[in-house]
Amino acid sequence: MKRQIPLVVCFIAGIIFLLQYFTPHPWPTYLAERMLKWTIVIGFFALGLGIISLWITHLPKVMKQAPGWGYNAVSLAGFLGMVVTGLVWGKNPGTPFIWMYNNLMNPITATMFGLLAFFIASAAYRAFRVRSLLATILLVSAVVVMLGRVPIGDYFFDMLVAPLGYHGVLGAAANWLLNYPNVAAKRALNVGIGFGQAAIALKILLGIERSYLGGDK
Amino acid sequence: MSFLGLGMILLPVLASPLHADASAAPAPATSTTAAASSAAAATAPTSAAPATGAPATGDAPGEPVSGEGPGAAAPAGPPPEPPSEVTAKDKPGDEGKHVTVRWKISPDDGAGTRSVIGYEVLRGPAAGGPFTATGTKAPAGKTEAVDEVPADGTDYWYAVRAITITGATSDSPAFGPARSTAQWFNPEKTSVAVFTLIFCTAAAIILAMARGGTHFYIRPIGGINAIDEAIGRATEMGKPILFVPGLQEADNVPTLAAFSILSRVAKKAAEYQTRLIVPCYYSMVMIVAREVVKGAYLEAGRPDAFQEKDVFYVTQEQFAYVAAINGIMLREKPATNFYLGAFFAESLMLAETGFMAGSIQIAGTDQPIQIPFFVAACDYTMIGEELYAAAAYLSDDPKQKATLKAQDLGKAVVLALTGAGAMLWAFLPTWAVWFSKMVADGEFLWSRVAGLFGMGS
Amino acid sequence: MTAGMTVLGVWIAAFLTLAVLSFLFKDNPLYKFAEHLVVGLSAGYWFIVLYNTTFRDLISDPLKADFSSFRLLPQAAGSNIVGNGLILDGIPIVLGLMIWTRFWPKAAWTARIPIAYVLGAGAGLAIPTALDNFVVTPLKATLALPIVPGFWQTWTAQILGATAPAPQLGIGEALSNLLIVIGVFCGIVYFFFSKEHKGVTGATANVGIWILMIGFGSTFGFTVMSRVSLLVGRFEFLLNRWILDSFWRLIFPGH
Amino acid sequence: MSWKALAAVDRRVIFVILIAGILLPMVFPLKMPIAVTPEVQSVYDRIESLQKGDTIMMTMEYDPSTLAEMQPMTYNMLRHVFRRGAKVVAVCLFTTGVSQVEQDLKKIADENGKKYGEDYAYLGYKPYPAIVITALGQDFRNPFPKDYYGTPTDSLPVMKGIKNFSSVKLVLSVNATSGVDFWLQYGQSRFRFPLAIGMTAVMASDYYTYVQSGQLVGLIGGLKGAAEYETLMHEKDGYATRVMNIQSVVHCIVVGFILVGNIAFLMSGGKFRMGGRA
Repeated sequence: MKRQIPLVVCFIAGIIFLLQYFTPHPWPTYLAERMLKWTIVIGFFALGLGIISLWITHLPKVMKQAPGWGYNAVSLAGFLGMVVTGLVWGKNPGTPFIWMYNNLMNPITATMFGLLAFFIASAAYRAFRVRSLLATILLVSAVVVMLGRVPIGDYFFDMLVAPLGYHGVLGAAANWLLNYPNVAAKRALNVGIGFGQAAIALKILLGIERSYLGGDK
Repeated sequence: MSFLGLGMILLPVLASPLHADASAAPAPATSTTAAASSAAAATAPTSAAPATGAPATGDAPGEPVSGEGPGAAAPAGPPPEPPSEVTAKDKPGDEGKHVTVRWKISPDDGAGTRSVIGYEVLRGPAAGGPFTATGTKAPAGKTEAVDEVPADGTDYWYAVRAITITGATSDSPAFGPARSTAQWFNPEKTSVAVFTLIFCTAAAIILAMARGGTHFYIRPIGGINAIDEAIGRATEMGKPILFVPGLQEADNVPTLAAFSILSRVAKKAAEYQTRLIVPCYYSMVMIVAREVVKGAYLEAGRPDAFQEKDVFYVTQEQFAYVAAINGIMLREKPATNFYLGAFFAESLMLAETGFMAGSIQIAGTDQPIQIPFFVAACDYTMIGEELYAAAAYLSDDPKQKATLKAQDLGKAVVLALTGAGAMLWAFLPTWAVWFSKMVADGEFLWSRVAGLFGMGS
Repeated sequence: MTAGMTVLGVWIAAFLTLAVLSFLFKDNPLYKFAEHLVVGLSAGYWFIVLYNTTFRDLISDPLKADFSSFRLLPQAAGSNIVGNGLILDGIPIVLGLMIWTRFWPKAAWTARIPIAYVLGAGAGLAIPTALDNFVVTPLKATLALPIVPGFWQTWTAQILGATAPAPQLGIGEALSNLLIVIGVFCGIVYFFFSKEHKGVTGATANVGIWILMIGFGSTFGFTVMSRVSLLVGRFEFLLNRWILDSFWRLIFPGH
Repeated sequence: MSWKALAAVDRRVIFVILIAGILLPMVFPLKMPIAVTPEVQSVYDRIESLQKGDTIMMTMEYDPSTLAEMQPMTYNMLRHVFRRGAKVVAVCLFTTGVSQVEQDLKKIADENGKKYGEDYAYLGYKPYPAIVITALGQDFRNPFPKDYYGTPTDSLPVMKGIKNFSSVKLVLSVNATSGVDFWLQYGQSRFRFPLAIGMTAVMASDYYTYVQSGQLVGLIGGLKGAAEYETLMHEKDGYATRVMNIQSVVHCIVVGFILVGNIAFLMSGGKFRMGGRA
């Protein structure tokens, strides 16, 4: 029973959503909307466990003053700071909550994202090598698009082909790569993904894939 | 509100080009309240695209008034011939509360000083009226509009009013009764329904065959051996394995695939007694991942080795999560990193930091944008569908492998249709029109095909 | 918010920006500090956001409404549905509480029910959406691609005794479209699992993986730009808002 | 220095070159002409065709982490819409962006002398985009009975006569998240409204196919798209245009890295093989 009930719940929930997709009727649509909100509500209860997990990761180290416990204390302080300001002053513009968001959280996340440019540069240097045919194809198409998407690429390439009477060749090539081979690649990839997703979903619905039930009976 | 004003409101409708895919579902300007209309009329600029040449005629003052309708005070020209043969019936395949009204255009539609510029649908509770304007409008030349009604299952009578540029109007005879109902099937989804049915049936048959002992051939794919080797390497080095299950919720399919693979990886890790670290983006993912890993340890016969705190929630903020994982990679120095599931911009940061830390990296995602980064920076990358197939490959269950066969069958159908479509295009254009019409129920495709061959409207 | 807080904010933001950038040199205490800080901050941020959106809007407010009107089930008003009722609003709360049974070993198994519900809902919704979005839509788009150049239409029309259809497709675009069709075909063949990549299948799959690689390469090339934009944004912040606005004014007040 | 050493050069050298490549053109700007792509042109044309009093829906889903790329195009398009005299009903279905979007919307509205409630409205955020978009398709008031500031949506003059997607002339999605798929999947493909998208350049490469299939009116990809838009709006010294010039330099540097990396790889004994993985 400890395994059957979850499997039945899984199957019924899945079938309702599967069939609802094809019907415009307001009743099943209403039910499905309600049921989707249930997953949000369950997610909120789950968040509680997530936060317990966060404290279990950091708090013991602070209590024991383990090496580097200061960092763990920073995490907990950040969490508490955000929660307290959010609960006390609310989350409207001009509140301490938003101030912390703008001046503490945002600079870090935005700079983390900005670091990507550096990682692209280092990956370009170390990983983009002409070691195989496939790698070379990848590299050449990347370089063409990279140069074709900025004004300078066309500017210099046009100087090369100007005697032949062509203009904007590199930009056009980049756009062609993006509009044709790229579209073909994405579509082929998508068809595979579509069937792959449907297969995984079906395995879950039918209870063939039930690793999420944990082990014991 | 003046009828001149009404004419001005309709102008933008007429002037704006009809969008190709808007024809599939005509979108009537419903429930435009009188106040909004007059506001719009008051502000309708003379710079309105003069393609129809209408403002010029509309400016002509001093025409006689045909003051019918509430508040009509503006001058109007001679009334046009009314539309005829009005019919109304429930709009099929919808959520109810819509009635499709059709009519035959007024003889004055398109020419002369009484030129009709548009139609408005009138609705009444009985054959004798009273009829009121619904706000549902259509530009000249159109013979159909969809009216949104207050309730399903109520009888309504309809008439259609023709409106000229000067604001003169005339109403057609009434038609009724019509009532709207909600339907249980959306015909626009037919092709999806057919595919779903084919796929699920094929999968069911193949699963039954697998249960009956039929063996299906599956070709080897590279990434699978790489997974085993990577776990083995971590064991040899006595370092942990890092498993990142992607940045989507537990009910998203890439995450479901990650869970399946996680269960196989965790079982191996348990057998080899190698530590497995699973940082999670959502709490729900953490909860499911804990069950998955616990189950795998139990299956491997080492339930006591399961460390709940190694499967933990980090934060559901993309770059904070990445910062934390980068930290784990640099300080715990895992021998092997798995990135399986849905990844976004962070893919390359994870992969490059993992490279700096000297880990073996195996990635798999269905996000087309991120695949090139993983391909460039990881030791092995499962592309798209390979991510979904990996769980089946890693499993000993014949039913798991059988679903791969079902996926292939689905792809074979797509291939056959693509091939056949191309052939028909190339050799028998007229057949291609017919074929595409049959395959694709969408209006959009039909109009493109028909347009290409100079047929259709 | 006082001007002082704004200036302080700029200084703190600049410090944290530099702390993260220092990661490029090597892992160091500053980065470690920023990393741990942002983990805590963002977890707290999300708790507040979800508390406001989910707890208030989906749990406490509907429940209050249900209790005040003593409604168990949604009611039909004509063809409209009014309210949700205690039962529909209560089920998810019961399911949510089940997740917490892990602290009570006897009932711990019930935690599987909400998990099964969430996964089942996701899976059920995924089957038609995946087939619609990833299979039917690209298939329709591919079938709709005109791949017949004008001259070919004229020939076939002559053979069939008809007049050639009006819009004539240029040979370049026809070939490009044909490339999409071929690319999609070969790409799909690459993903076949039950056929070995040998002979004709192998050759087709090879073309498929080439097309895939061209696609991936173009995506990579395209990506560089947006990543650089983001970095430029951070440098602009450091240069304009911090060094020019705050730093400069501190040294030369009144400028 | 040997080729081998060059092939394995310290990544910090690469980082320093990149920083120089960004900072130098920031201080000494370049001037390059920018060509307009048809995808951007069609978005511009669609907004240019708006009449005074028309309403568009705008969904802005980005957060500070993608601000640098999304803000210029948002500003450009909002300015254009407001200058046409059209009204804007905005939503944001992406949590971390809610307050950012509010600030951006207000900034451009104030700059153009537009009044809240009359010329534009911000309905704010609700979680789970698929449901919200479906509900928006019935009636905007359904998921948003109140706007972002808690005012009843119905009491806003701008919402008069605006019911659902069929009452707006265009849905403009400035989107840096995977949420854009929801607008396509649950919005456009279900309700068939004209949809134009502005997105990060990376995402854009995946969505050209939708322009081709007619599902999108047009598409603005990243800062280049924003710079093209500035060209169309005759703003010669726009932010996007300036940053595009920095882009030019950085792209050349990255291509240079690929070249040098490969030369070093081949000279230090690396071999090209026909087979093998990428």
